Amino acid sequence: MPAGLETLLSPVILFFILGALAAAVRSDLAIPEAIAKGLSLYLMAAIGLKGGVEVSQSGFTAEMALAALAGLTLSFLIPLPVFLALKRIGRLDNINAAAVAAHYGSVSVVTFVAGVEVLGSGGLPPAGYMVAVLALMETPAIIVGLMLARRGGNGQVHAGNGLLHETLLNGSVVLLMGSFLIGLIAGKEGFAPIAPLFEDAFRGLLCLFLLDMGLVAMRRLRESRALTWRLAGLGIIFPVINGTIGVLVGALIGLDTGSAAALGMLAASASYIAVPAAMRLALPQADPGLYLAMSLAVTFPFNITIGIPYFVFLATQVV
Amino acid sequence: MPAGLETLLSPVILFFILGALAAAVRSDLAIPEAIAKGLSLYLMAAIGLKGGVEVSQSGFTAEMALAALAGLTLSFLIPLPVFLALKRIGRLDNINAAAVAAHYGSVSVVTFVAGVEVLGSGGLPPAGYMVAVLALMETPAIIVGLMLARRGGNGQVHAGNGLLHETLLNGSVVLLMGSFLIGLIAGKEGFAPIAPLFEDAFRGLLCLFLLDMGLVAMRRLRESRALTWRLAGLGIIFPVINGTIGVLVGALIGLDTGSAAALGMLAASASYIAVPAAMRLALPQADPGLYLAMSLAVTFPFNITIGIPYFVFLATQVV
Amino acid sequence: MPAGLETLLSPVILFFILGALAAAVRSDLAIPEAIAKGLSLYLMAAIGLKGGVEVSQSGFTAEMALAALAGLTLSFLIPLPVFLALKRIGRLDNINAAAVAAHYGSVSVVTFVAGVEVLGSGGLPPAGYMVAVLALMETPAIIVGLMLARRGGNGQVHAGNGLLHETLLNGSVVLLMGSFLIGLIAGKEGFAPIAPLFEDAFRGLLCLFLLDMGLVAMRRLRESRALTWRLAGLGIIFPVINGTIGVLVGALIGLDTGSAAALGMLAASASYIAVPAAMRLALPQADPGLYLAMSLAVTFPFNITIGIPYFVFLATQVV
Amino acid sequence: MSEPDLVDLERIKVEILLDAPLVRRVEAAAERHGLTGWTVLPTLGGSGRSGRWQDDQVTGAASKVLFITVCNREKADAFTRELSPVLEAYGSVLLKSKVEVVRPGKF
Amino acid sequence: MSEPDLVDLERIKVEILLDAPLVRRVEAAAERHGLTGWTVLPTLGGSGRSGRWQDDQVTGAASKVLFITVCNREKADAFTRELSPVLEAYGSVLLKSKVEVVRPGKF
Amino acid sequence: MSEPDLVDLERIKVEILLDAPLVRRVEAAAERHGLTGWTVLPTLGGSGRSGRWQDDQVTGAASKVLFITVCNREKADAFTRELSPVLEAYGSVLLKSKVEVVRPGKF
Ligand SMILES: Nc1ncnc2c1ncn2[C@@H]1O[C@H](COP(=O)(O)O)[C@@H](O)[C@H]1O
Ligand SMILES: Nc1ncnc2c1ncn2[C@@H]1O[C@H](COP(=O)(O)O)[C@@H](O)[C@H]1O
Ligand SMILES: Nc1ncnc2c1ncn2[C@@H]1O[C@H](COP(=O)(O)O)[C@@H](O)[C@H]1O
Ligand code: NA
Ligand code: NA
Ligand code: NA
Repeated sequence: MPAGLETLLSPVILFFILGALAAAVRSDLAIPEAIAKGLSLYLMAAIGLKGGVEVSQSGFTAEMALAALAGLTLSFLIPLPVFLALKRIGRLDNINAAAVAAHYGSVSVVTFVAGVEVLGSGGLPPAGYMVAVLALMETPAIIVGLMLARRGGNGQVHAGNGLLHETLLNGSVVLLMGSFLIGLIAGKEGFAPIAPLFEDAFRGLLCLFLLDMGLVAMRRLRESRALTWRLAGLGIIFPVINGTIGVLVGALIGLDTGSAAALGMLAASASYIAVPAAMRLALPQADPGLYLAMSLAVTFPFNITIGIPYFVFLATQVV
Repeated sequence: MPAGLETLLSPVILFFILGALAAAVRSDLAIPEAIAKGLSLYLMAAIGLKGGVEVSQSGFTAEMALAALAGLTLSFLIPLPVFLALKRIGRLDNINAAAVAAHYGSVSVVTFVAGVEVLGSGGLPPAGYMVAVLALMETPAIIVGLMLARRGGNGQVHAGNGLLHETLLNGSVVLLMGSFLIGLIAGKEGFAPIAPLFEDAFRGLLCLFLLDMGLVAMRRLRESRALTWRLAGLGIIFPVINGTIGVLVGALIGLDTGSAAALGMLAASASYIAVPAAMRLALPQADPGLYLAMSLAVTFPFNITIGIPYFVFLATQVV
Repeated sequence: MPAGLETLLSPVILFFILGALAAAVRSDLAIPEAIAKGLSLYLMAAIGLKGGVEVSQSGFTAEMALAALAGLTLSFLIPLPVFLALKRIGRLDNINAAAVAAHYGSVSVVTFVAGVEVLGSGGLPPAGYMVAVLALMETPAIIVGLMLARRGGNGQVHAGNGLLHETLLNGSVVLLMGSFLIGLIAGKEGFAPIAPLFEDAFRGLLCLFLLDMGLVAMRRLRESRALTWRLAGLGIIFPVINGTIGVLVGALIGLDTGSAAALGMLAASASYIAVPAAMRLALPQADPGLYLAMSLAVTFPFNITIGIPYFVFLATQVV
Repeated sequence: MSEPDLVDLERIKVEILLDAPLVRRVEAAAERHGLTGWTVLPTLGGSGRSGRWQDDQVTGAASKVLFITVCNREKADAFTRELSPVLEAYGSVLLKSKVEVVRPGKF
Repeated sequence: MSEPDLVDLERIKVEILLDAPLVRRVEAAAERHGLTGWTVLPTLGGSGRSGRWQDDQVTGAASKVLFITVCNREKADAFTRELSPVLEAYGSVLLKSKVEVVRPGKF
Repeated sequence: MSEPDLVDLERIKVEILLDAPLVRRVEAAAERHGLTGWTVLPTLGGSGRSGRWQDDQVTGAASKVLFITVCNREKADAFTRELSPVLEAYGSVLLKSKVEVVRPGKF
């Protein structure tokens, strides 16, 4: 699988590995939080714009609606088996299992971005509307997670008035959807003057952000007390199963190879922005050290290094 | 007026609207302050450089001196009628009227930058020296504002020793003028190696800064207690009148269409950097919630969306 | 020496001078610390990558090993005469002399970067492996400095268990070396997609960083109480002598003109990242105001403005 | 300027370390209790029974802030009594201490 | 290490929340009063009688900082007495509290 | 909610201003002394006998942070007694003050 190896040796992934190694040897290398947050916002604006511009070219299609429906369905359903596995195999209590399950139902923007890079450089770019699918998949799992936590008989779910509002209007959802619409309105011509920043500089800035993600992921792995071997194993099995299902669903509903692979990546990935913040508010008893360790320190590195090449390979086989 | 609509649909303005909408629905979208400040410094360096490079090509002309004189004069005179209107119509006390008046005599860098974008894409770029006019117009109104406050019989003007120094050597003035001189010295050739950052990436970074300005403007509007309907109305009437005068003066002294429109934008715009900081120091009793709401939350959005296209239109009619 | 003057008039140096002037007149111009740190990390990643890509083209050579050996040797030996001069001429005590000496044995990343810019624009680019030499020269002088401090009979050297680790795995060393390796692995092809950020935008971002360095250097000069005229003189004599030796050694071991000049710049420059942090930990009694003033406020500006052109000139004469 | 009675000048400073997303709710509680003002400070990191954390603005799940308000004893007690159960669930820290203010009418 | 008399170790911590551009002036006053040191902390936002604010580095008009100095009672009183009218005009907050220091000679 | 004995709720807040690279060592000392938690705050600048400084993340040599821990009197004294010589070498500032906590078992 030389394509996979090539992916692993691209600067984007190498910077992630550099960050992880630096944190592993306890170097004091650190990227200021304001810069990391700024890069994260930039990446969301950039992929939103690109998706919107592409859809402005291709127009709206039935396929698009199908992909959106598939994404939403996956996002609602994935937390259920994940929840059961976390309780039975992972030995978590209701609250923690529900919180972690919500993460796996949602998606990781950077995993998607890295996957799109790989697909693009392999000549299999996913359709532009997959960005909208990404945005749609961010929040539904939060609701499912909270329902699972409640069903467990726990009254202490702080899902008060504010939560739904805060979840639906989460900054990342607003920025992604907003940039998508801006791209849609501006079209290719309107995008041209801002392309130097949002297109040409994209891969370089992604390198710097992944350097930070490597640092963060490894630090979490090192400092996590709650992560057992069983849970770490689940953090690898979940993306493999969810991603495979995602790719197959994509193939089934007739998506092109790149888009089916991208749907797999979305299904496989676990949120690290919208869901942790929502869980911290709604399920304060759940341990953030646990869900961030599984999402950021196990599943994210797995997807970046092994998951993505595997989903691409699978998609080329089944589509 | 299709040119106006086109302007409204350019990504730069759309990002401003996205920010305003996000703040209006109370999304938690927020750009780190360090990033916003960094973008603001970048924009000043970039437009300073570009202006300087252009003047290094065109050389110094009599027109330039006239434009500078016109800018300075407007900056000294505009606060006077504005002060009266604020007291009579807006029902403000002396101190607050003087503080707000100083803002309208000074200028807004981002309004100018957005206007230059519109003019450039419409084939009517203003002359490079307008950047120097911008820098010249930043501070005089501060002095007029303080004189108005004093005349009102208020002894508590803290205009001590430090203030003049702090005003004249305000970071934005120093950076604008300094970059202008660097552009002048470096010329087109010296600028070429740094053009990828300061020219190509400019519009994209402007989008991100305007996203932040949209968030800030709307948040100010929502949280402001001091803004009455009368004052909001004045915040729209001021730029219309001042801008019209600016364009006409530009036409009168023989500026080209783009430069006359730009002079109008400068006259119409209200400061959001140099003046608020100076007023906070010199007139502490004035309410920052009031002057920032008028400048940032009323006049700035008006200029960005309606004022700029109007001044361009007017300039094409009268020049 | 028109080449020297041209260097002085390049935007990169002019922004440094602008920053210094702004700080001299006590303007409130300031770049947020998070941005300055982000720029510093970016510069290290960029020059690491470029060096690695170049070595991936040229392959490893005996010359490279010689240059590394020369760099290491200079880094170990330079602190010794510097230490003696600081004690005898500069009248410093053992601890402070040792701390300052360590700075001069180590290197300044930005001096190197600015020098490479000058060499490149003059058609004399140094070899790519000089980046690795730079990374190798960062830390050895720290060890020599601590030995000198101990020899002086002072028991209070806090060189405990952690220090060697913290020094060798200093963030700047890890990032420089890591990026070098990534460039080496990625090669020219892998670098192409990230070149817009790491190559095209490089000079512009360097301008902004040097603007900050100018502000910082001048502020240090103004606020330093410990800097005597004798010490300031040494801060200029050290780079002249060390740099001359560096260029001559480079010529002697057969480096090309650009690389010999670069070795001179490395020898002449004084650390402002790895060493100050290490000295603060290991020699807390040493005055940071003193070593930062010498390194940042005297030697750095001297090298940027006069030292670099001189080393280039010298290299063209002796190679 | 004759010194007024010291007791008159004494107020309580309440310091609450809490998750950044919670600030909105604590502010709402402060308004309900008629507190006239508060200030929020940033943090860099820390450690407690539930482990270590470092400021983390990207995920937002490990960003904490220090909420500070100065008021009289009764308000401080009522305010903290209402917040206590919520803060307990979130593992926050709440401290009270005596401070002397210059313009007691303000607090 | 025998414990010295507690009273000897007691000093006053003065905390002033003020507009960032004012810091230079407060520092000048501190120097005039012979204060040997101070420290400045950043803030994120707050609320008071004059409304809400959020740190805002772009306009600079809504950036506040916390200025902290530790000194003996007399200096603290003299320092705050001089500053009070200025701070009142700026709507700042000034607190004093008792702290115990380790090296009393330093303060 | 009946008020428990006030003395039971009283703890000591230890505040240490120190160079950022030193934090790791102070944390290690805190762990050795069985402290259950601490929090670190950022700073912007300051002034002392050894001159002025401004936060400076590039060189890292003039970045200071405020390390805060709340514990009982004995732990506070033991902890600060161990740290004192180290902090003296680094020119740091160490303050102790009384605070009232809500859940005393936590500290
Ligand atoms: N004794 C303490 N002193 C200062 N801060 C503390 C203390 N205990 C806890 N904290 C802070 O509160 C956070 C949550 O505490 P915990 O719920 O014990 O994990 C910690 O991560 C610290 O930042
Ligand atoms: N009681 C208080 N406790 C803590 N901070 C306060 C208090 N009152 C005012 N402040 C702070 O001081 C600022 C100015 O207060 P004011 O002059 O009342 O608007 C507010 O925005 C708060 O940040
Ligand atoms: N009396 C004080 N009050 C508040 N902070 C202080 C005081 N003295 C010193 N500091 C802080 O501690 C740092 C080091 O102090 P010094 O060792 O005296 O230079 C100073 O730069 C200040 O930030
Ligand atoms: Na998923
Ligand atoms: Na104006
Ligand atoms: Na050197």
